Parts: sequence; structure tokens; C-alpha cells
Amino acid sequence: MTTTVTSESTKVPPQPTRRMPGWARVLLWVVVAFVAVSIASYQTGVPQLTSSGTIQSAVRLGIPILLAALGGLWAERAGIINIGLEGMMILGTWGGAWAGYQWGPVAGLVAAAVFGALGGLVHAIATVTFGVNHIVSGVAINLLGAGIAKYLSTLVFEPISRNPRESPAVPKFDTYSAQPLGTWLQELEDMQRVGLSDVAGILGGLVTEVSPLTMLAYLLVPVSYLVLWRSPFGLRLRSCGENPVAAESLGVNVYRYKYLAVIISGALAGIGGAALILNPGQAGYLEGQTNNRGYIGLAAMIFGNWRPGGLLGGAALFGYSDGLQLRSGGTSVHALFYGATLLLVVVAAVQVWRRSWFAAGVSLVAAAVMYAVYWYTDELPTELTAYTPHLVTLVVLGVASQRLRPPAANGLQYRRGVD
Amino acid sequence: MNNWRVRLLPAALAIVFSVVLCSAVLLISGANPIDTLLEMIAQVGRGMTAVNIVNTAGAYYLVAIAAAIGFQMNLLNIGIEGQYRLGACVAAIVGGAVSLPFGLHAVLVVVIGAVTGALWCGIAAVLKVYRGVSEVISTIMLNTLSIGLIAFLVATFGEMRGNTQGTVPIPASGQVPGIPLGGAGTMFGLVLLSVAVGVGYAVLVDRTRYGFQLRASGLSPTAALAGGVDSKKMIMSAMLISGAIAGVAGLPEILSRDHTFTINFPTGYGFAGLAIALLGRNHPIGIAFGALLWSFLDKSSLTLDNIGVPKEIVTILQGTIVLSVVVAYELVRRRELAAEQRRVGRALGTEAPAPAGTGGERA
Amino acid sequence: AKDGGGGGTNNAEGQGCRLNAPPTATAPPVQPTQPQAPPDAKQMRVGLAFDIGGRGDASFNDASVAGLDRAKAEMGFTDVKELDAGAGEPEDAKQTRLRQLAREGYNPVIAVGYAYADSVKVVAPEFPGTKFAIIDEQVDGVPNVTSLVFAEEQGSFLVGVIAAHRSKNCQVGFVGGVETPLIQKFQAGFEAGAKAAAPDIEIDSKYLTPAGDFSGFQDPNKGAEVATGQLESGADVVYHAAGASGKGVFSAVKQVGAKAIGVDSDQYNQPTVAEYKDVIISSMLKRVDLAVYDYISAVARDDLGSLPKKFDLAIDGVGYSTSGGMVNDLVPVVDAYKAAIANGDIKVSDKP
Amino acid sequence: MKTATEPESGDPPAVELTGITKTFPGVIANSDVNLSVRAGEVHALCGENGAGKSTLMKILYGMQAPDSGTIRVRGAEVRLRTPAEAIRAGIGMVHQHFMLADNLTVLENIVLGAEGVHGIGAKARRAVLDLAAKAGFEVRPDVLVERLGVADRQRVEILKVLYRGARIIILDEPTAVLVPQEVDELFTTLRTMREQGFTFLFISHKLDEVRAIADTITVLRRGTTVGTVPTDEVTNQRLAEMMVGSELPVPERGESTVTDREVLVLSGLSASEQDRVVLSDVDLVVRAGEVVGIAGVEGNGQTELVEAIMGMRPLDAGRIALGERDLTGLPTLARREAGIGYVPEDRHRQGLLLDEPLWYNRILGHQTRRPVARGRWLDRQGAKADATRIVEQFDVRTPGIDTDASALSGGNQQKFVVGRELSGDPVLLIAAHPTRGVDVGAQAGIWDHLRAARAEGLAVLLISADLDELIGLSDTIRVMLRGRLVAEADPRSVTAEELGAAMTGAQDGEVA
Ligand SMILES: Nc1ncnc2c1ncn2[C@@H]1O[C@H](COP(=O)(O)OP(=O)(O)OP(=O)(O)O)[C@@H](O)[C@H]1O
Ligand SMILES: Nc1ncnc2c1ncn2[C@@H]1O[C@H](COP(=O)(O)OP(=O)(O)OP(=O)(O)O)[C@@H](O)[C@H]1O
Ligand SMILES: [Mg+2]
Ligand SMILES: [Mg+2]
Repeated sequence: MTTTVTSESTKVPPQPTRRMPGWARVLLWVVVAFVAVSIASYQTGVPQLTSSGTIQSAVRLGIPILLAALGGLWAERAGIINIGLEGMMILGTWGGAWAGYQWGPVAGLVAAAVFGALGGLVHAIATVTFGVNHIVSGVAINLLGAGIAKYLSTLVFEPISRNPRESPAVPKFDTYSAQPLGTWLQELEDMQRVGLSDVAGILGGLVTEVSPLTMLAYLLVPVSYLVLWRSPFGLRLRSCGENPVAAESLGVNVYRYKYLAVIISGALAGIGGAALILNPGQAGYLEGQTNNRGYIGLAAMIFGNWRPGGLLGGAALFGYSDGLQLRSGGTSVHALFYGATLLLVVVAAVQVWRRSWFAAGVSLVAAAVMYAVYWYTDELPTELTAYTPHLVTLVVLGVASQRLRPPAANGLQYRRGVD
Repeated sequence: MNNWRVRLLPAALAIVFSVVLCSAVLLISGANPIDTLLEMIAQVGRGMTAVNIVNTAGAYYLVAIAAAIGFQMNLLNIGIEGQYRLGACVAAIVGGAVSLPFGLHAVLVVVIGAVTGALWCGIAAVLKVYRGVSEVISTIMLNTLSIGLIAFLVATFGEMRGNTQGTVPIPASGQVPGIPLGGAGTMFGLVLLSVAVGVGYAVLVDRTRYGFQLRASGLSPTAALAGGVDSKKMIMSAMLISGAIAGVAGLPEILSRDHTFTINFPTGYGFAGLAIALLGRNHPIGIAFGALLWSFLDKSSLTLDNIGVPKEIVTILQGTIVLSVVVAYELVRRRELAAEQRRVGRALGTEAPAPAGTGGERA
Repeated sequence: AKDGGGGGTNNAEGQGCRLNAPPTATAPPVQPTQPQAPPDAKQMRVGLAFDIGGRGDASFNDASVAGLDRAKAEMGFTDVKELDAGAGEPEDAKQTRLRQLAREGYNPVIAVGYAYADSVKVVAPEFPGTKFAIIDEQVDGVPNVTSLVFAEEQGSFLVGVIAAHRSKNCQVGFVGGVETPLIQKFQAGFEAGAKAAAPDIEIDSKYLTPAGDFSGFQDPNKGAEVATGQLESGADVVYHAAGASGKGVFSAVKQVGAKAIGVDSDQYNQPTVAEYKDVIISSMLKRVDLAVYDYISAVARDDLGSLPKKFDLAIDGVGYSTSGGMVNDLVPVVDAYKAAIANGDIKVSDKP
Repeated sequence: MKTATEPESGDPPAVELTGITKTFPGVIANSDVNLSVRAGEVHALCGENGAGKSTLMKILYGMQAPDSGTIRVRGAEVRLRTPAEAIRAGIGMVHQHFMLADNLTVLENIVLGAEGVHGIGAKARRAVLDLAAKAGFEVRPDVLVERLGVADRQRVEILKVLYRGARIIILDEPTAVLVPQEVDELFTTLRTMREQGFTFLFISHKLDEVRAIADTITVLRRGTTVGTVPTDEVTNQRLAEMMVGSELPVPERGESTVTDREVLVLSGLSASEQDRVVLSDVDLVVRAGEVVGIAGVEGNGQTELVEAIMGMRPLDAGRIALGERDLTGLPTLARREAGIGYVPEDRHRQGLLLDEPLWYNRILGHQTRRPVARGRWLDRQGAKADATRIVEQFDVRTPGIDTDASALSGGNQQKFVVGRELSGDPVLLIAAHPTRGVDVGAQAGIWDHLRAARAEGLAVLLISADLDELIGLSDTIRVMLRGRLVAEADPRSVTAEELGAAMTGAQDGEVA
């Protein structure tokens, strides 16, 4: 070791040579992934990989997850782990169906938010006021949310729907398409030109047949960013998740912000529930319809490194792989292996460039395995492809996890006046 | 803080509180809470309910111990759900495929269940230790993946019986006889396995070096590290043990009653296990009571339809019990801590009337 | 369909399939059970144990309720008890439910759903004086258990024929809720029927979840996505056997103006899916109501031997609906297939 | 003995506390405290650990509510229920433990809670830069605080207070983490600001510093004010007497017991953390009976060095030997078994299981050895017996060994930890800040035990930020800077100032 090396190791580490800004790096990876998928789509002859229909599916499937993930973001940025998202979502579905049935979709949306927020309130009381372990409280809220929704639905819905597990039909939101953009993109997509049609497919999928609730969800991503990172309110809220004692010492009412954050979190999860009720094609309240989407939302948020853009990516990935496997099952998931091979080769190349030989080796081996699976099988058993999104989440977390940076005081108990 | 007051009071308070709350819910919805409760209690005496309570409590006990081992070191093994189902499935497949002498066969099945559970949980452990993936998320994903894997395994190695898909039945040599109690039903022989696991858990946690290291890692990972506890090894081993115990939790039902794993195998034990471990404060005896309570609520709720009360009230009851138990423990803990400090102050304050900072006193 | 679905434009009106001529079988000489006067059974007490889904599932649980209600009205008994199941409950819960009914003196006790197969085998011998029935599963060897099973594949065959005739693109879809053997019968029959009518037809079959994950019956979201996928790849008639997820299938079908076929009961007339009725051209009927009614009346007459071994096409235990009049023109064709199946000219396999 | 020093001017005092009483369960932290601070002065608060200084200041800053007593700010009585109210009254506080959010930027940390002033955007950034320029600092507003060193963090803390327009500033032990040069810089800043009319409440245990900066000194003992004196009328001797009722103890080395048996030999130790070198080519020998002191500004690799020796941190290169035995690559437990005792720098986080009784804590780190374990089994009776021995031998003030560790005061906790680490006949003791935050009485006790063990041939590696302790106890002092051992000093001749210079890199090689 020479002195030149050690001189860098001062207690005040110098700013690292300014690499690409975070958002640019993310964007770059998005582009790389897109190119990989696009190539795979042509090489394997499975255009569903980038069709606008798949993207629309991804949107529809991803929206509830996105909203749950946003809910997780708000709570965890204030330092409260919210594994109770699932329960809050269930409450949201019940509330949305109950009010939606009587007063229409807008009322349903509001009620879903309110019911979710009530779940959030219980979580806040338990974790903030009583200092209960956040996960424990979350598990209890999931039990409670399911129980309350079932109970209420037996009492309220059964007389009307003749079924204790189901609400009567609920009016839905209408959908809108951005015209003439949508048609134009559709034409582009139909030309089946390499790259261009893929982009058109993806964009087309994003702008056609969008319901107000979906637009709201889209909108909540930048809004969450702006509020949390660009407003005094958000700064205070985040400070409660990073160092609540410091925040308190600067006059921030930590309890209040934590309460607010968890209540907003619950409301967002509730809206996520409403997306399962009020978006076109949905069926009203059904027992068990959230089907662990709250947990998936939490995973998407962690996946997204506790950031709005990141969790959007997580929800999109989940929605995409789920849409793909639901729409065209074995074949497209199979083709996805081809895309994953390409992506892993790129990752390996990057690692080689960074001189982390081990990581590069692992990536290459993984790429080889992926390719072998692609080569030696024709279609995967549906029992296994049905859970592609979960597998993808697990694998990506395994690859990316060590770069994640949760809020420093996330999950810690905070009591005023005790340090 | 080892006295009984701290142990029992919160749980009792919480149960009372939850019962009161649910009574209110029942009253509002027009049912009579006292009748409801009496009906539930009466149900225990009917038919085989009492034995079923004990049988299911045995399985609950195992999943709860699995959860408690994780809790001891602040690991949240949410994947118990997947581990016990996958363990049961693989064990049943192997049990149906081999033929061994009586006894040995059942032992093999149990071992296979344990190994399967441990390996499945081991995926989460490896991800956590080497990749820093939160076990909460990875086990949630693994739970879902286990459903697909089970479906695949049953479809591949199982057989069709009418409209049910299940594994090949385990021959008599691999079955574990129950303890027949006449008209009250048959208690699973493997309830004894739960007892054994409970004793093992108590000894492990209280009396062994491993138990010390486990608890130390949970109480303060940093102190444990400085004290020479290898946190990676502990996470690995704790997850593996937890998974192994979870992996056998489904076997009492299979070896003593069903002899096959079908796609209708019950779900939800995993989350019950987490709740019961909380209820029992990770204590082997507390968990036993928790398991019995949970099982009682489950089984006796079956009668509520008879008196026109939605049986979902029991789920609400279970949720509030968990929540209020943890709140009650926290409140009692705070009070006890203050009391302890007062005791210290009093014990040492005899020399100086206004002791500020006991360490600052001079002899 | 490797190139299908890319643009979602393949829904352009096709010319339909090249269709086989219907078989020319003579209608079997079987008449549905003669209209006997309903027995008087005021003292009868009937217990019903549901599988998950329960009363109000707008599917076969409800169909059994309908049968029960009819029996109640016609035979005059009043003491009826229905018990609901919980999702993912263990075996002993099912046994307890049956025992409870039997102990309280309900006789007969009807277990609705194959999930009760093992429980009935255990509980029925404990109550030799009580008559048990189980729907959807063949239970042999227990004298006081009657099995009420259906030839779902035969009914599905008929709607497969309808689908083939109604498809303009010569491509149809099947959406199953959970990949269980029971649902596979629906798929098998549907595929066989469609192929019989149009050998070139392309059939997309997809399940929402694999066996064991019963959320597939409760997830309209997924139902809609799967159906949309099939529609975009060119299918224009979709048959579902997906329980409550079927709503999602209907909504996806309605979205693009294609056609759907319902399942179990006459879904055209079902209030919960009323908003989609204009795309439900037919439904595969599984007459659980009939089976339950027949069973109860057989019990009342103490004549269990008169019950059919299987509720199949021949006795109208399964069938298809024409409500809405959208397949009226096909009735002769379908009935020809029906006759061929009923008299054994066509054998429908129950494995896909 | 009230040596009251009322200002002659008619101005009301900037702060006046009367009859403040505050009790915690079992502890009276403040009882009838009276304090009056003139506007524009630096007023020091002195007192041993646990005397109640921090509590009093937290009351003034609205973080804790007094049980009784009144607070006046510039003559007007106020009720300060939250920090927000104290901030509004013009009071700011720099805490003993920094209160910064690592993952937020400098700017965000400063404007947090005071967003109303200039928002959180460009305007605020300009205001912060202006303020810093006035106080003579340099700040980079958009850097994450986690990247800053201690001195920079402290500047951020001071800027936080200034940004809120505070005129009365509480500094709770601001110098504890600074090297002498940095202390001088801080004092320069304080003096400049005093000229501008700021009032300071300054807490420190270091009497020289207090005398260097304060105009007036108030001494607290056992929660009450012992007296207030003008700085220039009081001697160190007198102050010490006021604080502890007797003379301050000084660490004394005693006779040298150094042998030539090498116990710990480090050669070429290097370690890095995420591309950052934290230890670079460290060679060090500690002999039996020798105390080797490591001096250094916090964050220069001392923590990492200890972790490397204990096997808690992977090495890039180098070798660690204990006597004849090569420890490189062995896990922590094996190193402890080989005879290393370890007093960690943070007893709460690393030394104790706070929610467990003392006897259970006795097992920690010894779980494989007698008398607390037999093979794979714990020996609870053995642990209890030995915990009792430690409590007696090390004068741990506790009602018994069944008391939870958290209920003990810091000093007593530390004595227990030292006692535990000296159990089982270690050949090497690594003592990281063994008396940090421990009051003078307990401090002297711990020093005595270290000396006694050294006399019996124990090798000690002492890491301390307290230069007097280092100089007083060590046989050899090595200075650590940026992960390397840069200088060696003879404790018999070196002064704290010289050491400080070496610690900041102003001086290399042999010191004194
Ligand atoms: N939150 C608390 N709960 C209970 N007791 C406390 C609390 N904070 C302080 N104390 C008690 O009050 C006494 C005074 O503590 P304080 O922190 O004010 O001392 P100090 O003079 O600042 O000591 P030091 O020099 O160590 O900083 C302590 O001895 C402690 O016993
Ligand atoms: N957060 C707290 N909650 C309750 N009691 C506390 C707390 N902090 C301190 N105490 C009490 O204060 C007493 C001494 O603690 P304190 O922290 O003041 O000691 P100390 O000598 O300053 O040690 P340290 O430097 O570790 O803080 C103990 O009796 C303890 O009961
Ligand atoms: Mg202190
Ligand atoms: Mg202090």
C-alpha cells in the first residue's frame, strides 16, 4: 500500500468522482433491459414480449401493486415498517365496494382511501404510541383487516348479493385513451419494425384505455416524489425515518408526522384496493381478492430502494412478468429466459469493466444456466411459470439487494424524550 | 423481569380486552356475546372437537416454535407457511414411494419433512447472509413459489383419486398410530413430537450455549458480535432449524390421519404460528397455551353458524388478541423497567438522600 | 400462435371454421324422470355442508341451494341447515361440520363439493342411520353415502360445439380457474366438442393458478388478463370454468365485443353478471339443483336406487342453455351431438 | 457556598432558571437548580457524570419538562414544552451526541424544522452559505452528512442553531470529540460570535478548556447547583473540589512492568471498506505488562484496528499473532478463547445485553469457557457466582446480579464490563475508551484495575480520546492518522498539545 492510496482514506472521504447521476444510471439500465427484451422478442419470435396488450396487462396488474408500494414508501420513509399493507388493502376493497355500490366510483375511491387510512391509524396507534414491533402490528392488522372485511361483508353485502363473500356489482370508472396518439402508436406497432414497434407497443400500452384511477396512480408517483423530497413537509417526514431524535430536537413533532405518514400509507393501500374494485373489468368486492398484493407492493418498494421511481420499476416489473405469464404463459416466459441471458451478459460485461471478476463470473454462469434452460426446454410447466413474477422479484433482489439503502431509523421504536 | 406478573398479566389483559371488544362488535351486529361464548365453550364437549383442538394445537405448536426460534434473534420467518406445506408434500411423496420397516419408515418421513423445510428456508437464509435480502420479503416470495412447486410435485409424482389430486398414500408401515380415545376421537401420535420439540426448544434456549448465542444475537446483534457470536452462522442455523421444525408441522395430520398430501392440504398455519409465538412470548409453555387457545377459537368457531353468528368474529378476535397482547406487553414492560430503576435507586439511595447518577456517588 | 397478439389486430372478422356436419344420431329414447308427484316429507330435516364459496357463489353451491329450495317448497319440510366452509381449512373442520349436522338429527346430510370426499368416508360410518350424499365425487363402499356426480365433459362438449360454430376466427379460448382434475374435465369436453365440430379450430386453454392455489377461483383481475390475452391472439369465443374469476372473463370479452360461454348455471340470467349478459351466448349447465332435488325426493321415498349413477347428458344432468336466444339457430346441430353422446356414438374423454 | 456574580448592568439575564427540579424514576436528576446567565457571556456548566447538566439543558431546550421551577428568557417567564418553543424563544442547542440524519444532506439537516425561514431550496442554500461565511466555516450544502467527519458535523450542528436565529446557544460537551487544534478553532468561532452578541451555555468536563473560554462557571453536583464563580477568580483545584468534593484523580502509571515477551504482534495490517482504505500497513507490538496507547482523532482507524484484531472485520493483508499463535483468519470467538479481553467502545451497543440480568451478561464473550459454560451447556450457577465476584471486586453498585443491566448507571455498567473482560485470565486486553462517560470515581477504579492487571503481566492496548488518560496510563503511545500509525510518543515527556499536533498530521515521526 502506498501513501497515495492512504491519503484517500481520510476521515472525510472526498466526494467520489462524480459518476452518472442516479436517475441516469437507472434510465440506462431501463434502456438496456428494453433492448434485451426487444432483441429476445425478435430472436424468439414472441412479439408478446413488447406488445401493447402485454403492457396494458402490466399496467392493470401493476397498478394495485404500485399503490401498495407507494403506501409502503410513505410509511417507511417516516420509519414505520408497514407489512400491514395487505390488511389495509383488504379494508380498502371492502370500503370501495360498499360506497361504490351506493354512490358511484368516486365515492368508492374516497371510501377505500378512508378505510385503508383507518387501518393505517390502527397501525400508527400500535407502533407509534405503544411502540409495538412494526412487523408484529402489521401481521395483526392483516388478520384484522381480513376478519373485519369478512364480517362486514356477511352483515352488509349478503342481504343484497345473497353471498357473504361478495359485494353486489359496483359501478366502474370509464376509461380514456390519448387520441390520436394511441392510434398512431398502434399503427407504428403494427408495422413490426425492430425497436420502433416495440417502443410504440410499450407507449401505446401506457396511454390507451386508462381509467382515472390509473391516472391517479401514475400521478401519485411524481407527487410522492415532489412531496417527500421537495417540500418541507416531506423533509420533516423523512427526517422522522432517518433520525427522529434529531427531528424532535429541531421542533418537528415526530409523532404527528409518523401518524400522518402511516395514515397516508394506509389510504394509498386502500386506493390500491379500490383499483381491484373500481377499474374496468373488476368484479366488486370478493373475499381473498387482494391475494397478497400488499406484500408484493412491499417487495416492490424494497426492490425500488425506497424511492418512487424505483418502486414504479418494481411494480412495473411485477405487472409485466405477471401479465406476460397470464397472457401467453409458457411460451413468453420461455422467451424471457432468452432476454434474461442477454441482460446477464451485459451485467457480466459491466462487471468485467469494473474489474469485479467474481461478480462477472457469477453473472456469466447465471447467463449460461438461463440459456441452457432456454435451449433444452420448449415450454415450462405452467405450475412454475404461474409464479414468474415472484421468482423474478426474488432473483432481482438477490442480485441488487446490497445496494439498497433503507431509511436509517426504519423499524425502530421511537419514544419522545428517551434517547 | 422474569416474574409471573410480567408473563401472564399482559396476555390475560389482552384476552379480556379482545373479548370485550368483540362482544361490542357482536352486540352492535345484533348477536348475544354471552350466548356466543357459551356456545363456543359447549362445542368443546361435542363430538371430537376436544381431540381436534389438541391435534391442531400440536401442529400450531410446531409452527409457533419455528416462528419463535426466528423471533429469538429478530428473524421473521414469514415463510413458515410455505415450509410446512412443502415439507409435508415432499415427505408424503417420499413416504408413499419407499417401503421400510414400521417405525423407521415414519422416521424417514419426518426427517425428509424437516430437511425439506430447512432447505426451503435455507434459500432465504442464504439470500440474507450473502446478499442481504430481507428475510421478510424473500420468505413471502418463497411462500408463493412453494404453491407452484407443490402443484408441480403433486402433478408429477402424485395420483388422481376422483377429483382430488394427491400423493401416493403412505403404506401402513409408515403411518403413526394415534391414541384412540373412543368416541372422542383419536389423538395424533405425533402430538408427542410437538411435546418433544417443545422440551428441546426449552432446553436449547435456556440451557445451551447455542441458545445463549441465539438470544444474544436477538437482544443485541452488535453486542453478540463483539462477544464472539458469528452472526452469519447464527442466522443460517436459526433459519435452518426454524425451517426444519416448520417442515414437520404438517406431518401429524399426514402420518396419523390422511396418509397422503392432497391439494386441499390446509393453509394458514404459518401465519397462525407467528401470532401464537407472539402470544406465548416465545416461551415454550406460553406457546403451548397460545396454540391451545388459537386452536380452540378455530374449532369452536365452527359452531357459530349454528346460532347465526358470522364465524369471522373469531378472526377479528384473533387479530385483536395479537395486537392487544403486544401492546399490553409493551406497557407492562415500560412499567417494570421504571419500577426496576426505582428499585435500583432505592437500593442504592440509602446512602445519599438525593442520588443523581448512582455511579457518581462517592463512598 | 407465435405471431398472434403482437398488434392485437387479429380480431379482424374471419370467415369462421370449416365445420363438420353434425352426427346423425337418433335421439335416445330416454325421458327425463317422469313427473312424479313430489313426496310429502314435512318431517324431513336436511343438512347442507358447503365447500369454499358457499351459498351465493352463483355457481354450483348456489345450484345445490336451488335444488334444496325447490324440494323444500314442494315437499313441505322446513328444517334446513346450511353450514359454510372456510378457505384452506383442515380436514377435521369438514368432518366436524358433517358430524354436527348428523348429530343434530339432520338426515339426509348433503356434502357439497369433492373436498368432502375423505370426510364423508370417515363420518358416514359413524352415523349409520343417517343418509349422506356427496356432490362431485364418487365415493364407493360406504352404504349410506350416495354419490352425485356429473358428466361435466359432456356438457362442455356441447358448448365447445357452440363455440366452434360461433367463432369467426376459428379460434376459441378456455379459461380455467384452478388446474384441478375437476376443471380439467370441463377443458377436455370443451376441446373435444370444438374439435369435433371444427377439426381445424385453434383452442387456447389456460388456467389462472395451479392446483392447490384456490385463489384462481377468486381473482377476476387475472381472469380478465388471461381472457384478454386469448382474445388478442385471435380467439373470439371464450368459455370459462373459473368461478368468481369468470366475471373478469366476461368483462374482457365484452370489452372487445366477442362472445362468452358461462358455466354451471344459466349465467345469462344470473343477477351478479347481469351487466355482461349480452355477450353470454350460452352456458354449460351442470344440474346440481336437479341432483339435489332428485336425491332429497329419493330419500323421502326411500328409493335411492332410482338415482342415476351419473348425471349426464342422457338424463339432462348436464346440458347447455339458450337463454337470450343467441344460439337458437344452433339448437338442431347441438342437439344432434347431444343425441350422439347420449346414445354412446360419441365418447367424451374427461382428460384433456 | 454561593459565589453569586450578578451583572451590574440593568439588563435582565439572558436566561434565568429558578428552582428547577426533575426526577426520573429512581433518580433525581435536578433538584432546585438555580442558574442565571448574562447576555453575551460564555457560561460554563461543570460537574461529574450524571450531575444533571444535560438534563438541565434539555429542560431549557424544551426537550424535557421540569417537575417544578421557572424559566425566564430575557426577563420574561416562558414555558418551554417542546424544542419548537425553545427555538422560538431564541434558544438553540448542540447536543452531546450529534443529532444529524446521516442520509440527509447538510442543507436538509440545517433547514429541517425551520423551513419557514427560507424554504428548502436555493434561497435556503444561499442563506446557509452566508451564515457559514460569517462564522468562518466552509460547508458543502449538498453533501450527505454521512460523509462528514466529526468537526464538520459539529459545524453543521452550530449552523443549524444559527439558522434558526438563536441568540442563546447551548453547547453540550462540544469538545469531547475534537482534537486540541479543532478545539482552538471552535473557541475562535465562539469568541467571534460572543463579540456579535451571542450568549453561550458551555458544558465540558475539561477544566482547562472551561477556563480558556468561559466567563462564568457554574458547578453542578448531584443535581443541584454548588455555586457560580467568575472564571478569573477560581483555580482548577477549587473547581475540582466543587465538582467532586475532593481533588481530581489523575491516572498514574506507576512502576514500569514492561517485559520483553511479545504478546500481540500485528504486521502489515491493511483493511478497506467500499474502496476506502481504513487500515494501511499497521505494524504494532504489545508486550506483556505493557500498556500501548493509541492516540488519534476519532475516525482515523482506531475502531477498525480494534475490530481487525478482534476478528470482526475482514483484512486485505497482514498478520495478527498472539504470542506464538497466528490468529489471522480465526473467528472472534476463537480469539477471545485464545486470551483476548475486549472492552468495546460503546458499552450499550457492544458490551451488554441491556434487557438481561447481570449474571446473564457475564456469559457474553465467555460462552465457551468455564466457569459460565461446560462444553455446549451453560453453567448458570457458575455464571451467577462469578458475576457476584465481579460485582464485589469491581465495586459495581447494584442491588444484585439479577438486576437488568439497563437499570445500572453508565459507570457501573462499565465497571461490570471491565470486570468481565478481565475474567478468565486474558493475556491481552483491548480497552477502547474504557472510561468514556464514566464519572471520576468509577474512572479511578477502572484505572486501578487496569494497572493491577498490567502488573500481573497483562498486555493492554488502550484506545482513548482522553489524552490525559492516555499519557497517564500508557507505556508507549502510537498516533494513528488516516489508517496508519504515523508517530510514536513517550508518555513520560509528551504533552497533550504535542500529541494533538501529531494526531492532526501537523507533526510526523517521533513526538517529543
Ligand atoms: N431519560 C432518562 N431517564 C431516566 N433517568 C435519566 C434520564 N436521563 C438522565 N437520567 C438521569 O439523570 C441524571 C442526570 O443525567 P445527565 O445526563 O443530566 O447527566 P450529565 O451531567 O449530563 O452527565 P454526563 O457528564 O455523563 O453527560 C443521570 O444520572 C441519570 O441517572
Ligand atoms: N433512556 C433511559 N431510560 C431510562 N433510564 C435511563 C435512560 N438513560 C439513562 N437512564 C438512567 O440513568 C442512569 C444513568 O444513566 P446515564 O446515561 O446518565 O449514565 P452515564 O454515567 O451518563 O452513562 P452514559 O455515558 O452511558 O450515558 C441509570 O440509572 C439509568 O437508569
Ligand atoms: Mg450521560
Ligand atoms: Mg451530559
